[in-house]
Amino acid sequence: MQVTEYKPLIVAFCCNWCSYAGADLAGNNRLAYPADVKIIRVPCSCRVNPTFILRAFQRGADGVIICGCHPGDCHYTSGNYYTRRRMATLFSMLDFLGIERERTRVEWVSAAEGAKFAATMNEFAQKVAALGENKRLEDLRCKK
Amino acid sequence: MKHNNDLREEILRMSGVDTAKCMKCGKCSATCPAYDEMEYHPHQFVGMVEIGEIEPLLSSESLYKCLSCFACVDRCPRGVAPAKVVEAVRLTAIRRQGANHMTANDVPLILETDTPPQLLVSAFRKYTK
Amino acid sequence: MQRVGVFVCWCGSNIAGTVDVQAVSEALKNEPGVVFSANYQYMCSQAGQEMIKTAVKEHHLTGIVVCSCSPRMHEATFRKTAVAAGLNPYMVEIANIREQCSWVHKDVTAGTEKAIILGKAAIAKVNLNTPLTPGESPVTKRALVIGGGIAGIQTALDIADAGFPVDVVEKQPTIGGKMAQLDKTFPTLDCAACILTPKMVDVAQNDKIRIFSYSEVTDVRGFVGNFDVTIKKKARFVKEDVCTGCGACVEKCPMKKIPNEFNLGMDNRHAIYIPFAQAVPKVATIDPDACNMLKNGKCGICSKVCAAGAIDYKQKDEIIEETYGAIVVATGFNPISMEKFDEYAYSQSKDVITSLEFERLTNAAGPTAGMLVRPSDGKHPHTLVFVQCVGSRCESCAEKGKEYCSKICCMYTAKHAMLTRDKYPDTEVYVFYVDVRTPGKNFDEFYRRAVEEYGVKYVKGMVGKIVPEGDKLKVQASDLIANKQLHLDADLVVLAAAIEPDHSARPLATMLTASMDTNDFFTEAHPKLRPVESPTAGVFLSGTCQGPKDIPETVSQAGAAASKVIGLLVKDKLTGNPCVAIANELTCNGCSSCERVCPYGAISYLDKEFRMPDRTTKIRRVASVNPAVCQGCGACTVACPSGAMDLNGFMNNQIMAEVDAICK
Amino acid sequence: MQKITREQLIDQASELLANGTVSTVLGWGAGEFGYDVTPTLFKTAEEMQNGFVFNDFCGANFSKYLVSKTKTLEGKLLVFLKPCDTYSFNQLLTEHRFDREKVYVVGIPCEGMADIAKVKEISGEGISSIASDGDRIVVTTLYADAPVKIDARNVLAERCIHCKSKKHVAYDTLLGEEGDVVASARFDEVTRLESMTPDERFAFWQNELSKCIRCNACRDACPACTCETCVFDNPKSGVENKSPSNSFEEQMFHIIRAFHVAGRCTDCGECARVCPQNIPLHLLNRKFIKDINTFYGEYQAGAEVGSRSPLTDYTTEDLEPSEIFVGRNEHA
Repeated sequence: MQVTEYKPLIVAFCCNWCSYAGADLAGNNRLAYPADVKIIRVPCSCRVNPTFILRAFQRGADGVIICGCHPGDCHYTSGNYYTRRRMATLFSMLDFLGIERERTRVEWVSAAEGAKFAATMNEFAQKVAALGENKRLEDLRCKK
Repeated sequence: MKHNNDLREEILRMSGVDTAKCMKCGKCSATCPAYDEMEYHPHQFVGMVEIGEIEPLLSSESLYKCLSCFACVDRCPRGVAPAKVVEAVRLTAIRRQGANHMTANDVPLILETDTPPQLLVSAFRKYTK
Repeated sequence: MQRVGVFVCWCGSNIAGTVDVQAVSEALKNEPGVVFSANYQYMCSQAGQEMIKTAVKEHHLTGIVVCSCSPRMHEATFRKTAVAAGLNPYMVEIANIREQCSWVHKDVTAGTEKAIILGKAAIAKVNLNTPLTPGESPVTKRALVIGGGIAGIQTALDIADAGFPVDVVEKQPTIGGKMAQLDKTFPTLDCAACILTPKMVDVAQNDKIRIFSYSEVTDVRGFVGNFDVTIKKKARFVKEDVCTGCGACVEKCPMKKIPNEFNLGMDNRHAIYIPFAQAVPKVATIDPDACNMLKNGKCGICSKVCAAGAIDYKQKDEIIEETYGAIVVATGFNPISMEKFDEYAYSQSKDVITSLEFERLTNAAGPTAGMLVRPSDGKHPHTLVFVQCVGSRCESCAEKGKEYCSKICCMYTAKHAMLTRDKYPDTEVYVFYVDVRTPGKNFDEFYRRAVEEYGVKYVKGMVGKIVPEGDKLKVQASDLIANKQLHLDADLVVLAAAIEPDHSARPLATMLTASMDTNDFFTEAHPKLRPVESPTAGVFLSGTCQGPKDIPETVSQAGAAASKVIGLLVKDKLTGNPCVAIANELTCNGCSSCERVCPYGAISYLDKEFRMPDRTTKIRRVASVNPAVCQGCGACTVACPSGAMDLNGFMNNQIMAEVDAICK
Repeated sequence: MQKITREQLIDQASELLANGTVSTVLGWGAGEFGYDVTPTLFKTAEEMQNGFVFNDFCGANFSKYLVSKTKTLEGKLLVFLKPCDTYSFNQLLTEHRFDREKVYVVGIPCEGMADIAKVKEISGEGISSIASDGDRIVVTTLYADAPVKIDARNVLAERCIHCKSKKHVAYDTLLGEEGDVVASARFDEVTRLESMTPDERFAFWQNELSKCIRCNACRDACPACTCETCVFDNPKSGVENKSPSNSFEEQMFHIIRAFHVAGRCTDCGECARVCPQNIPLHLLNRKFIKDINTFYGEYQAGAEVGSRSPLTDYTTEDLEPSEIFVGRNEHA
């Protein structure tokens, strides 16, 4: 482990019914993941407005991950299907602007998948740490 | 019990058939007009390829008894396409022999006015590759 | 400005072991709005809750932040505490510093730091909280059952039994559904009519139940507790309350070559008809497409012979509007069309029939008075072939079959085969099967009896083709066990056709905003735990509209649906979830984006008059959310381009405040 | 270069004004210079004779004006719509933004409009007069001795070079002949950017967006941006900002703007046309359109009234966000 490794700030939006419960289960099972991950509870992944994601980056987040119920398991039957389309198009746009792909992610985590939640967070945090500080989203306008 | 996994994979790839979809209803064999001529029947082709027991099929005359009428493909409720499996096994046998049994040049010689074109096409499909 | 109290829980050592709780409560003391901050060993204990209540009183708190375990664990507890202290329960926010902090991080410094940040986020949110009050809506104590088959009948009887009025809407002239067409029922072989018709009479005689036969639901508005339903009662040209069902009109009607739907076209009925002897209501109906009087004004015989004077050629469709607290869907099934299965020659030979046609053919009240004869020539069949899974479990042929197992065919085919052998020992009966699926009480025993006691020949394999030749049907099939191709000369072939939901189900689902699967079966709210509720509140599912079912299963589901309806109707008021979407009329464009993504149909539009700054008025289309229907997912909030749609409890500014607090 | 003439349009409008079908005409009026044609309301044939303009600079898409104008006018409003404008027209109807009954649409054919920036590149600044002469544009400038004649095809606006449709998807009367939806290379530039490395793309957009002066012209001209109150003007939206206080807010504006119209944008190109800084904003919209077409099947907003935007729709088999880059042709 590198001593100088960058400690990223990661915002995780978790839907109340599956992923937030999955995160709780990771806790119950004491499955560790970096403290850099901070969870915000939303009723459904479809509540996550792209503005929230941009806002997080604006305020200094290095990575944003959205977690919801698996497709087909949404508590509200179809919310995560909208999430899937919105995030696919948003992420593609961010990539189009030259923003690193690894800074954004959508993962489906059920209430039973505590291990998956921890593993996902570990992996995501590692990738974001490797990218270092989020500069591009802040710097896009300033011509060097 | 899988006998010959490589060969099995190859036949599945060549035929594009997913034998795991078969629900073993036997409608292919029920519909087959060449059934009585065959030592191994359409459903057996699917079943035997599925378990990798392919050598007996390769050495069987059944390969050449299939008329390629595709009735089994049409009727299969699961979209398994047994005729394509037969076709792929046949291809494997022909490739091993290293030669085509028929070339395009042979066709005019056997062409007769009352030969159904479908027969020619299926014969050509069967003996070429 | 809010006056916020922060309460940091140690949870024994669960939190305090990895998080410096003292440091957390100290750090949060200086956050905006915080006027009190403390920590305690067990916040959820009696003493901990007392501490909160005291602090609310002493420091005049308006908001509470508890840094403790998951809100999924104790949010409800602390909301109750808030209420006890005189606060609105929705003025409480939880920072999850156990499951999502102390339990997953080992380093005290990092854990403490994160706990402080999570606390700050909760404080930022609670600063923007507003008191929320759940909406209440009254419950209309009347239920609607759509479909009058055995599912609808049982549901209606059970609801009425509990004392609530029920209306049953049936699109046919009589209730009874498919079960009324059946001969005997497995596995006990009691006759369908003997067990069904008494129930039909019960329905007719129950003063809590109204039957709208020959009627359709044309519109559904409203929501759980208050559905406004429009029912079209089609003109039957016979006064229902006057007709005695004597049948004199039917006897005298000169138009007698109309294919009889009840017998699946195997015989004819008159232009004026009563579907069957035990019909409920037992009232004649005139088929407007067949009646000469209605078509060109010539005839009028039925009117002349009707002693009761019930015939009314001028009758019009009647529109009924009624309000219901709950709706039960019981629209049932139909066998799929066999037209596309060319290999089975269904369209070519009259002697290839479906299983439902076989039921009519063996029914004592059927077209042959129960004599099993060939439809083509009336001769007694000697060799019968039953083909199972016709169109069921059919993956490749979506245009003609169904991917699912129709579930009931194995048992009724065993029944048909057994009854044939029982009544006509001179017959040879073959059943071609893919698998025999007979789970259920006394089901497998029944199937084995058909084989072992009645000598039905079960052949593992499918029929490949059937060719009519002379007066025989040449059947070519597989016997997979013997590894042979069989060639049989059959006299009668019976196809076990797959079943599909009734075609009226799809438009009905749209009206109810109830969801369906790709096969048009209604989806249940939860496949295991809420099997008789649809995801749309107040809409319940009974019978085969939800999936293939046999009679015992249908009846038990019908009872279950009824009990759910009763559970709803006994309530005087429904209390909603206050965390619902709200539309800001001033910024709403009326563009319908939110309506399109709402899974519950909770959003409607109204044209509203706005007074403009220049004193003119402007009428604009604006969204309005029905809080009784909205479940609070928030899909609409993101679909809204103008940001006019927001979600109580998870407002845009609240979530952004959390983001800011975390990212600061 | 236009096949239809100013006189034909005036005749058509005069007739409809005379017989009372419409009370007002929304058309192009002369601006300060010959090329800065301005949307104008005309009440009479006479007013039109005096002030109505139709030339190669009549690019403005009028559909957006219908939202506000139909609310206040008595009687029907006649509007001239080019093929591309009719898509916006339908999209606004889909969103219930105005009453169809209050509008009379005269569909007019379009041969493509000129881009004044391209004209100036050839003629130089100081244009004192500009006129169409057949296929040519004749420009007189303060600094040149003789008028400059420019082939109109060489100064076509970018959006017209990649015209997606000559077909009117809505009209009450159509002047000229009906065209077809045409195959265009409008996504080529998006594809070119996609094939760059992320660093190159970042540099490209950094360069382009750094020009933005946040004048809001792109938003104000966009027919999809008809919100009663724009989120950027609404203090309660959380993203309000009239002028950017830092660099991030700038791109946030452009990403949110593009996302807000994603699935509703008809690719009319007004945003790029009106941008005083010539930022290729249409590329952001086209990126969304191209992605939507690739991910969820071809969709043209406004092609029909009442169609469901792909972002308010779904199928259970949709692509996962993690799969969007799989197989994309580029340097990773």
